[in-house]
Amino acid sequence: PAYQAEFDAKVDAGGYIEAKDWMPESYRKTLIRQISQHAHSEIVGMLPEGNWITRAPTLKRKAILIAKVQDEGGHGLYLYAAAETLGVSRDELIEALHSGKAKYSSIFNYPTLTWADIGVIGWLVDGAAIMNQIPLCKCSYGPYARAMVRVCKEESFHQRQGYDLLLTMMKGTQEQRDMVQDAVNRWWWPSIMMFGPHDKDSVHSTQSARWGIKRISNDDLRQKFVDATVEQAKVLGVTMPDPELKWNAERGHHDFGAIDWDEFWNVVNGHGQGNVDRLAARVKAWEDGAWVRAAALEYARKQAAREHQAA
Amino acid sequence: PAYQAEFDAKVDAGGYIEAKDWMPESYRKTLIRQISQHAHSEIVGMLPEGNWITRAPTLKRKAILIAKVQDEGGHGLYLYAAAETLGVSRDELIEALHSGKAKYSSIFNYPTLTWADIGVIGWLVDGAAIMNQIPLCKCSYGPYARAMVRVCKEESFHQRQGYDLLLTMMKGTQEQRDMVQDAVNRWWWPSIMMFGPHDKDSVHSTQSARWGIKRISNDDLRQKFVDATVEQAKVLGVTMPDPELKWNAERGHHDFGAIDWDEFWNVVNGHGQGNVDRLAARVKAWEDGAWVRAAALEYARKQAAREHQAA
Amino acid sequence: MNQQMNSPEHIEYVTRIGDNALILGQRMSEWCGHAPVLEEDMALANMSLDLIGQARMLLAHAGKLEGKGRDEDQLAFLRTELNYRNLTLCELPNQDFARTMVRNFLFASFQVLLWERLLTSSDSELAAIAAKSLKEARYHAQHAGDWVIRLGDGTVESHARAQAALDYLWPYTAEFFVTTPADDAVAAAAIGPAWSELEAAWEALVLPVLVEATLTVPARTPFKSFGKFGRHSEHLGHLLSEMQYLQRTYPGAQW
Amino acid sequence: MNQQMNSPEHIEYVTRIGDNALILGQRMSEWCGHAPVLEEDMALANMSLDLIGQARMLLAHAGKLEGKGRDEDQLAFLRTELNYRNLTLCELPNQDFARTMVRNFLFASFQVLLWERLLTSSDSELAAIAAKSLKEARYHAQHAGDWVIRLGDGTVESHARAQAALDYLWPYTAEFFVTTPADDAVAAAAIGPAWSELEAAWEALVLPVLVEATLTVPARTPFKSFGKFGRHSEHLGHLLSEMQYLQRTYPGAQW
Repeated sequence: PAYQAEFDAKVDAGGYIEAKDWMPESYRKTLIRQISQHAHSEIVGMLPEGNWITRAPTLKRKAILIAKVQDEGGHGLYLYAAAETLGVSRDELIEALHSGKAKYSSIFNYPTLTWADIGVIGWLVDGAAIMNQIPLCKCSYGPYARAMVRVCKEESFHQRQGYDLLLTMMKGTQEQRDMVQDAVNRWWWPSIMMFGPHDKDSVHSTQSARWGIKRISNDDLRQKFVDATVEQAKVLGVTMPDPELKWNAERGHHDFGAIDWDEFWNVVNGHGQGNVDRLAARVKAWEDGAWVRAAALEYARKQAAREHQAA
Repeated sequence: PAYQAEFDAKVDAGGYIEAKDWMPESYRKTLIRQISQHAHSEIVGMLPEGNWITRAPTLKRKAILIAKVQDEGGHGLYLYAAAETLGVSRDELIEALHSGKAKYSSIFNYPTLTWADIGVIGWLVDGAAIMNQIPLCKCSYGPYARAMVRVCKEESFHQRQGYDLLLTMMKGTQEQRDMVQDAVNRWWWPSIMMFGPHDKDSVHSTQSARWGIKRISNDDLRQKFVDATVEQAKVLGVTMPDPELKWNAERGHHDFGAIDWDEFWNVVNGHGQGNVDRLAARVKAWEDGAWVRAAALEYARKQAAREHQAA
Repeated sequence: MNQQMNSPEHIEYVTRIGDNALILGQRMSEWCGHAPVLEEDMALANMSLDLIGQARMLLAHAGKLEGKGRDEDQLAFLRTELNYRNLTLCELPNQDFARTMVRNFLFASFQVLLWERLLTSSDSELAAIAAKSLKEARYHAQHAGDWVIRLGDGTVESHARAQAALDYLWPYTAEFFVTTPADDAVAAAAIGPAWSELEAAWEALVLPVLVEATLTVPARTPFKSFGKFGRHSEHLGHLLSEMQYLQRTYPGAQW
Repeated sequence: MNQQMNSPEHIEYVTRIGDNALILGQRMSEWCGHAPVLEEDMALANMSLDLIGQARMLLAHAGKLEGKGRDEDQLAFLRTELNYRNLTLCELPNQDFARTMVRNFLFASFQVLLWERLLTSSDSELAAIAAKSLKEARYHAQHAGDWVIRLGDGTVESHARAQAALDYLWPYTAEFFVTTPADDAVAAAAIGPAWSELEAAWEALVLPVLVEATLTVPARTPFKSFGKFGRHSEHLGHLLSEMQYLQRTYPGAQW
């Protein structure tokens, strides 16, 4: 119909669709899935880093870490708000997370085992996230695009802080350097996998590209990330746990080893106790807080009634 | 009547009253109160020391501490069993503890703040307890007397272990010696108060003495404890926090300063958050365990039914 | 800065204010990722950040006053339990959201009054910290006070929890106002008020909110806690074993 | 003792068995004073004592094999998290009594089989430790197995809790039997079995009890934990910060 043509034209011209605009139902659904998954990832992502807040080694690092985790909560908030413009409530989305219906980035199922993990998450995980997210700052859905501009700005800041933490540790004792290398060994492959399946195996990409939700392919983004990160690793003085990783002058890119997709799908599909523990922590927080939310509602109701009576 | 005369004669002759024997109702009540209070003290007393089990500094000390706390649980068990011979159930007694109706030794309301407290509790608190308890090994009620024989033997062992712990710390660093002195400063007066009010203010003593439940007075026991402990403090190299403490050659005993009975009664009467926290911990353990006890009963019922059916 | 400004009492006074912020900031940070709603995750993290920021300024200042070269981290992470000077209230476990919010309200209200008085401290550094921190404390007291009212005047359950929290915490507030030798010296030097001076003003701030929250204020009992004298509850040691872990495990390392 | 007996694989193998006992013993000890009935306070303390006793013998032995002068306490208290070799299962929080008892049952059954095989270890010290520990493990397996049956076949609630515990813990038991290079070397030297050899016997011990307990045994998933390789869960670090506190805070002190 005419609506569809208008929508297509706007998207093709690189314009923004707004909440009040007509949009295809599958576009709406795809966006809700993607935005809420992203929001859930921010919220669940508070847990692995939150695990080290009480043990941060200096007050400055503690403050930086709390601020970072707080920012992630903030990202969750505006992403939920962006999803809500599409006609779904935050409570519905959270319910889908808790029931296991909705997914979140499986990277957050991995445990944070040492303080170096905090730096490596900032450097690699946030680094990979930024690569994934920068194209979304120009995605076709306005509220999402605007949320992503803010998210990306803060993520870059986090990435620099993570890298700075690692630089400090690498200038420290041998034990600290070993800790950093160990963390890189554990997080490198999961970070690489954050870009999702190879393009040939990716389900959603074609339609999403058409809609301007996904402008660059998984493999291209992954390559970009690897190329950028290898240089940073050299400065840092760490080695990636991939003997096949090397510069390919012909391609003008780094080659790297084959990804263990079994591991990827096991983690994505929740065959991991990390997934069980993360969800359990979120559900516990939600259930423990039920009486607080109920109290806030009841107080608001009483207040409204009192004001009504006074009027 | 004849029963009363027989009872009196047996008690006067230093014989033992057994569970099946006739006894005056007030004797039974007094014993239930005293034995259950003692049992409760053992159980609540597991908490302050239990607080350091996970942080014990060596595996040997950890094992000693666990074994000690376990012994206290054991004392609780046979004291409850002794009380049960008087026609009251363990559940009733525990209910009285949890509701605040029954008391326990207020010494266990004080917090254990450093590892030295573990040694000082063994030395001073168990030391005072032993002084109080040795006369009970010959008390007129057989089941109680026999329980106390076992308790006293184990307590002496605990006291030596506590003293040994302190000796090791006193041979250590200045920080360790300071820790011991600080613990002595905090526990000395509460230990002195464990012997209860001065004889002239003691409610229960006269009748209890007549019954052979209380053979030595509070003040005599206290004096004995002070005299013994002062010598041990010298060997250890610590100072009691009492400037008036000194040998009185005329009396053949140590004089000591006035006891702050306000503090004593505040703690005894539960005007302390220590009391609140200890009881809360016991009640929580009991309530958290309700489903376990129910399961054990239900399984036993099912088993009995199955055996009945099979027969 | 004259000689009198570096008295042990002065150092202890500043350390005490810093330790309050440090230990309560640590407790607040435990909520991060576990709050009842996302907005409270943010708010609690924010308050934790404010408190840790205050602790950094105060402990750095205390270290300078002391003049032994100890920086904020050495003071925060390398003392043993008996050397922390925070109020016992600050180290108690968070337990539920009610206890957390009632505590924040009782403590932040106290902080507001303290910072107000410290604006004119003869210790100009402390006065500058007060100027920065007063706004934060006012926000904390407002935020927590709003929740105390909502919980107290909310559902039957939330009222019961808020009342239980108040009953539990109230006895620990007596410690705020216990006189100490350090306070007298500090007050004499116009560095800051003896905390006992703040009691009436604190009650005037706190009681109306508790009344609006339909809560019953417990009677004062003889109970006194002694955290600010270095005699703490059993909770502080556990908090420290976690907080100090990395500094203790890798002595001298830079982070 | 010949040269081969001091191989790194041998040391790692003994350390791993010692760390299992140490870390689970630490977890058990957390129950002390908080169990559902006094008899279980005693029983759990008893098992904790047995395990810590085993840990002492094993770590002392590992230290001797290593030959660097580290004693049981240096090994227990002065390693960092990545150097502990315990099974991940042992470090998981106790949570409720059901999870505690199901874990004890799954682990003690494994220990029974391991000790039986170690009775004939070519490492005579290890064989002696096995002789002492086997009785203890049999008692632990019996005690916990009885509870698993009681809880599984008890009330609706206890059944649900026991099943939830089994569902949660079962994936971690896969790690028991994962092959490791150390195991192969140790088996070749007749020091002890490769743990993968014990899987069938373990299932034969464990499954009948779970069936009697009316519990459903979860299917195996691809999940693997890696504690025995030094890659742990997030729980171990917290356990260590508490356990190591005094040794870390007062380095070199005698206790």
